[in-house]
Amino acid sequence: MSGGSSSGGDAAIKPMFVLQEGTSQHRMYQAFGWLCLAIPMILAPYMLPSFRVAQLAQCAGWGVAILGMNIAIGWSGLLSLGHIAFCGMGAYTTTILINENSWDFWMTLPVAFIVCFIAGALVGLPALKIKGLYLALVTFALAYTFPILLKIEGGGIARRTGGDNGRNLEEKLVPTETIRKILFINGEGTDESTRIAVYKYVVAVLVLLVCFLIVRNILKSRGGRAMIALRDNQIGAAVSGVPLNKTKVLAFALSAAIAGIGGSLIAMVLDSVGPTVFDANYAIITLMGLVLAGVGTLHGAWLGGVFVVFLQDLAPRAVGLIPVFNVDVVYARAIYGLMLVLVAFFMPGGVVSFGRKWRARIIQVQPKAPDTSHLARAGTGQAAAATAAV
Amino acid sequence: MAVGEGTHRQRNQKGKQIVSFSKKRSVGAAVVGLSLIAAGCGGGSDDGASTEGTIDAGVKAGVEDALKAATTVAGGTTTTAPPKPTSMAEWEALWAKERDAVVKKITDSKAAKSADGKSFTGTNGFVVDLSKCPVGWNDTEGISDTEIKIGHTTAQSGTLADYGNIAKVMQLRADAINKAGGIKDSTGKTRTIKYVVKDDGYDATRTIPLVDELLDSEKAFAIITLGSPSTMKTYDKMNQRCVPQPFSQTGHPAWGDPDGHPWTTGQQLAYNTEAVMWGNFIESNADKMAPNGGQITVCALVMNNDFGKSYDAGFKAYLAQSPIKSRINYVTETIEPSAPTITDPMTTLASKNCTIFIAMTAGTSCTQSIQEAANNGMNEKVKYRFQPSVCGAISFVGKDKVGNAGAEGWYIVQGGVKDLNSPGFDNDVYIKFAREELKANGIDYKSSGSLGSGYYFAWAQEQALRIAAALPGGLTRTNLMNAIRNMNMTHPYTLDGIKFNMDGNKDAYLVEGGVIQTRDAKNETWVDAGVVVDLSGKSKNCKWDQSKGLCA
Amino acid sequence: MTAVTTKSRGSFLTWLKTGSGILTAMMAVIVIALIPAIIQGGLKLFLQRVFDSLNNGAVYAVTAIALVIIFKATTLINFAGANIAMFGAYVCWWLNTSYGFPIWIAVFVAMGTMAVLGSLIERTLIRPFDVNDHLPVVLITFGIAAILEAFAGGFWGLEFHKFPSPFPSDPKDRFTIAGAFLRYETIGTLFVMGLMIFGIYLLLNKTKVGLAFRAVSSNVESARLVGVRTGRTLQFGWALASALGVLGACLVAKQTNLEPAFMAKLVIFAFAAATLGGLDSIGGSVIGAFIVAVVQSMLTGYGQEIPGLGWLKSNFALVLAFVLILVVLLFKPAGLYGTRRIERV
Amino acid sequence: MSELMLKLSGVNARYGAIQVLRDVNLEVNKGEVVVVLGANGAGKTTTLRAICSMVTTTGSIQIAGTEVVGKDTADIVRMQVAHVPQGRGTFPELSVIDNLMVGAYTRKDKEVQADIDRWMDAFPRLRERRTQAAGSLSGGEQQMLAVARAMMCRPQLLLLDEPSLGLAPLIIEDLFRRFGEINRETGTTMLVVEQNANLALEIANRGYVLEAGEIVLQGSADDLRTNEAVREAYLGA
Repeated sequence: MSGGSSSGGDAAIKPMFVLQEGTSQHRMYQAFGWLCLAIPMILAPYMLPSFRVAQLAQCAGWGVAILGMNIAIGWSGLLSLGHIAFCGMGAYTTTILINENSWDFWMTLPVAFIVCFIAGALVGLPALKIKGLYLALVTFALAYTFPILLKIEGGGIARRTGGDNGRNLEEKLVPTETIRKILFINGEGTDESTRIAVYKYVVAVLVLLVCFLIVRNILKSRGGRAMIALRDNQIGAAVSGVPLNKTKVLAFALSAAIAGIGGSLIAMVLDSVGPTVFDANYAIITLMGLVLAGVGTLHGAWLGGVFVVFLQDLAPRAVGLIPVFNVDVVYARAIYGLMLVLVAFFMPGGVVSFGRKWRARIIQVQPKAPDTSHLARAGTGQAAAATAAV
Repeated sequence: MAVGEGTHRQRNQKGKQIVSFSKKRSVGAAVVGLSLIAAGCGGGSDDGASTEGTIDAGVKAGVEDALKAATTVAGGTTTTAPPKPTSMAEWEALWAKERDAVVKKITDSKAAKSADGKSFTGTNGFVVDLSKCPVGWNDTEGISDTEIKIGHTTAQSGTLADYGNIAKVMQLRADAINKAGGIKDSTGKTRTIKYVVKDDGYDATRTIPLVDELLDSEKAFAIITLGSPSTMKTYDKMNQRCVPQPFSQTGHPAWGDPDGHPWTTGQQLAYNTEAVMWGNFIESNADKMAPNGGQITVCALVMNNDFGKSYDAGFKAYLAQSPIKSRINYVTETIEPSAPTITDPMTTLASKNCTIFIAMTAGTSCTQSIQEAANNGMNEKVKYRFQPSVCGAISFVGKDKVGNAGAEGWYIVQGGVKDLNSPGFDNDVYIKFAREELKANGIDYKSSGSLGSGYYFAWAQEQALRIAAALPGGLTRTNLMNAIRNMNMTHPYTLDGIKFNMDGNKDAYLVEGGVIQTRDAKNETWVDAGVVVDLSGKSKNCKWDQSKGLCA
Repeated sequence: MTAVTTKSRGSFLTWLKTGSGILTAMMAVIVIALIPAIIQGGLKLFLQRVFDSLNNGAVYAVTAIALVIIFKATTLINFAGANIAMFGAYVCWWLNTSYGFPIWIAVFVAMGTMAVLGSLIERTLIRPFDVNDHLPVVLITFGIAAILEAFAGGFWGLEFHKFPSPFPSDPKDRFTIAGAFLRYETIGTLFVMGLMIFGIYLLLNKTKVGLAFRAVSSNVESARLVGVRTGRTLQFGWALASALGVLGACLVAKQTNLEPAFMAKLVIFAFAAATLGGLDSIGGSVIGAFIVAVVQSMLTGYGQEIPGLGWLKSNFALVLAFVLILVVLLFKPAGLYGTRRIERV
Repeated sequence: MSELMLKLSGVNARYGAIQVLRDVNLEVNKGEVVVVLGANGAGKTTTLRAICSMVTTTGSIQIAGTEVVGKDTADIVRMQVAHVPQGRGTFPELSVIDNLMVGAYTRKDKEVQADIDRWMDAFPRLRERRTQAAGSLSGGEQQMLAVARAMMCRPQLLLLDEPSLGLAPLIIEDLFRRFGEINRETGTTMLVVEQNANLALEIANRGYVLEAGEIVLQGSADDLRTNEAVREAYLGA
């Protein structure tokens, strides 16, 4: 939607329209794309029942987390399965500051960002040495370890984190009068829970939007290009002057920090935190969300969260719809698994690049300058690219 | 690969046949038992004191009070065994009588909403401030003229999906009730029960939106949740929204908080109450265990989750106020719920010269601890080995689990509940009825331990609805809560002598009794080793403090 | 087994930097730290912990080997491996309890069944994908894991079952050495593990399919160029790994009990073992398995006796394994006995 | 005209979206040594990979009269085609002996051991290092191993991809001398891709020049050596 993405050079198919980048038509097209995204997002909270709105807010929270994961996995080529731990750190930072220090939710976000940034840098340092699937396994072990660490009795940790039961947020995010007016949520017929759900949704989506823009600008910056160069060709990047270690650690720390913000949002939306929200199970689920939406795509963030929340929610319901016999809900997990397999088969590179492929048949944007199609390319195709170098 | 979810099996409470005991012995034991248990109970709900190693003044006072009370009351309470119904018809008749008694008690107390509808005054101090309920809140939301819609979040998928069988049985019971005419209201209406079941995979993150859905879209009359984390994360909201959350399927003490959370109740023996019974057993048998005032080493294998920690905290609190605490040496080893094997911690504990071993675990670890104790010599060296109540079911110690030999001689606090699968209950009227009903619906009663739990919960749900419907004003949310908080009935699925009652704000727990039993391998059953202890009304209410992890 | 080890020449320091050097140093540090506690605990307890480590180590090793085989063949981590093994154990239990198959026959039939399933999975779900693009395949293996878990629960229920031990497993079936118990089951598991390693050694080094397997795991491109049918070889790798995984699961199920998640709980320790030893080294992963087991038994067992470390209870087993992996990988990024080839990922 | 060993006609090859070979026509007679010259990225390697069906190809490729486009690599190798890929393509974790054994993977006869001995005689360094992992060998030794390994399948057609790459000049000379010997002794047909045109043309009968995926020039080795353009571009004269 932000343009600049000719998809994979599928030269055989002639698109119906060709747009030149930077022309007014292109800008209109871009605006149209954003509208297509924005209109449903704006309308959703007013059209849907409040529990769905709450789910969408949760989607936005997971979306931020996935955006963070994407920085490490998608753009820096650091395959981390442990980002759920950073999400957790963000969530717990927010919860503890609100519960014990009576902080405002908004004020906890920068703190969560900094805490997770530092934690990410600390984990990122060993990641300089540990590579590839080793990194994946080590970070997966981190995902397993994090819930155990939350339950340590010493140092008052278990008391602060609430141990196995987790904690509920004591100060909940409630809209002020002005905000109520701005959001049109004071009308007759809406109850308070709906209003709060809408407000949380708006907050979550706003934070997602801000994170999206931040990440987009970072990717366009020198540092971002260095990151991508690093992913595609480490040696090449080093030769052309990219500071390898610094870039890697920064990328990892940044991705952890954004994931932490995602965690804060999730805590805010759920009004609670707990070890089971940030465990290995969710490490897998968020990874699925990321891959389904599209690794290395910015727009994957909008969708990734949707997968995290709704795949789990809808799979058991789908089982109930199977007309034959009386299929046990136990098989919900099978449907879930089957969907993963199907998507991997029929939408390689995720939904975003699948959509792009279809869009390319209708509209193609011709890049003006040396393009940034590496931003748009889905999947970690670097290996394929390497073999293609004749 | 769903790992990391705690392996709570707390709802699998099942008991075994109690062998009737001599009246004389029971009286004497009950005096000692009740007093000490009551004393410990105060401690049990205030475990913070113990963790700091001091005895709270309040606990001490509670001990003394309880001692006094016990000497005067005990003789009367434990000896009157009601006549046991010998057919389902007799049961039904008994329940009808008991329901009438509850209805009469409530009607006599003139429980009612205030004229402006801003508060509800129930029986014995049970008061709900309705002015804090959301605007547009409705006392009869979720019920139509013909139907009562009850929401239920449960685990039907994931590693703990076996719990989903509870919902299955509840549905089956509801179908039977509906077929037999449904729930008759005092206003003349007849309604059927409709459960709306949602699968949360035992994942609280998913429970929250599901509860929202049941509240906002389904507009359920009441919502039942399963598991401590899920209930803990939704009970604030349920109470703010003034929607009943009855019979939560977990044994956490936090559900006994009629002041802070009037809309939430539990139904199981709270874990810390059970810990008190262990402590009481140790005290009463101290001289047998270690003659001449010798030291007693209590070794515990604690599961590192809400469940194990509740046991641990409850037991520590008991020890802190125990008169023989100087003789007791408490050694623990902690395991993760996701630990695949427990050989190492059991070796550590076996090396500690334990006098008593207590497994504060659930799930597979029940069987594993029995197995490891047999393998590492603990069986020969440690005479008193305890399994927690949740491990009592035949699904943990039955023939196809660890075999009889392994479990022989183990002790258990039966959480007051019978066991659907046990051959020991083959002649029990209600168990027979349940098995036959399952069979008629094509379900093998042995296929899951949660089926029995289903009967345990479904029965309470049915009775509470019937009582509430019979009250003046008919079935309403406030009437339902008041009905539950005044229930005093004979649950066909609890052991004989265990009361199933609440009393407004005075007594916030339905089941507060149990019995210490030992495993009889030959007859595949648990037999009495102590007395049936019923602490009804003795457990303090528990305003759970999350930041401290204990009752405030 | 196929680790490239250049002969260490020269000083002690050079040796210290090799996998074996780090291993020895690590073990020395652990032993020295624990000496007071070990002496206090006495010989019997120490021996018992050694036997526990042997038992756990063997269990982790058999599980880790299955992982390593798939990794060697495809440079992929098979996240479905644990559940394939779990499903096989269910098949074995089902044949044994419902149809009266003798336990070992049931084990072999289950191994065969899952080998077929494993090779089918490779052929239909894995082969269409580019080996170098990890994520889709990771996703698919997670998907398969979920499907198998659901079906195990659907077919055989979610309650756990007692698994018939393939070895004499009465509490009395044990040797008593200086008061410590060495169980026949432990010896049996170790023996099977030894047989398994020997069998794999023979298979890989003395047969043509083994040669092809090693060629593919060393250099896929060249393997194709010498006429190896890489697809079939990978299929063979999946079949082998699945069968071995089932064997491992059947050995351990007596101790863990049979439930749909039992292998998923265990596999993280196998991951730790394989990462520690080197994901592409069978020998290394076996050593890694015993290290993890020793650390688990000794550090959590004796560690809590050290003043100030009373909190170091057995729930820290996984945390300790995690710290250990981090430390080792900082010095040897490909694990103790792995080759650096993996870095090309 | 002697018998055709290899015939490429109208071959196009692509990596995904990138077309690398355009209408390549190339012939190699039995027993011949043919060299393909070209700059980096001209498509030399791809030509060899196309013959082995390691890249998406259209057009026609015949080996000893059999069409192979669309066939599986393993089947083409079974037609006794050996390919020494760029960068040696040995199996670094396998011992020297095992590398040679893998080379004979497609053979079912009983003379494998004899052949191993034969090639160890030919390359005595390999015998010295027989139990060492191939990855620990020097570059020259690895190239020898790669050639020996290729010869283990008793090829009718040997495809050599830049055998001189990364080797010291003396070793390269030695290596090309060996190629000449092998060709003379066994009659193995060879298609060599090489940047070191001088050496390649010395042992070659004929040659092709590839530019940007197209054959721009062909002729006998002598013709090419004397060709002005070739001299300028590849012979450094």
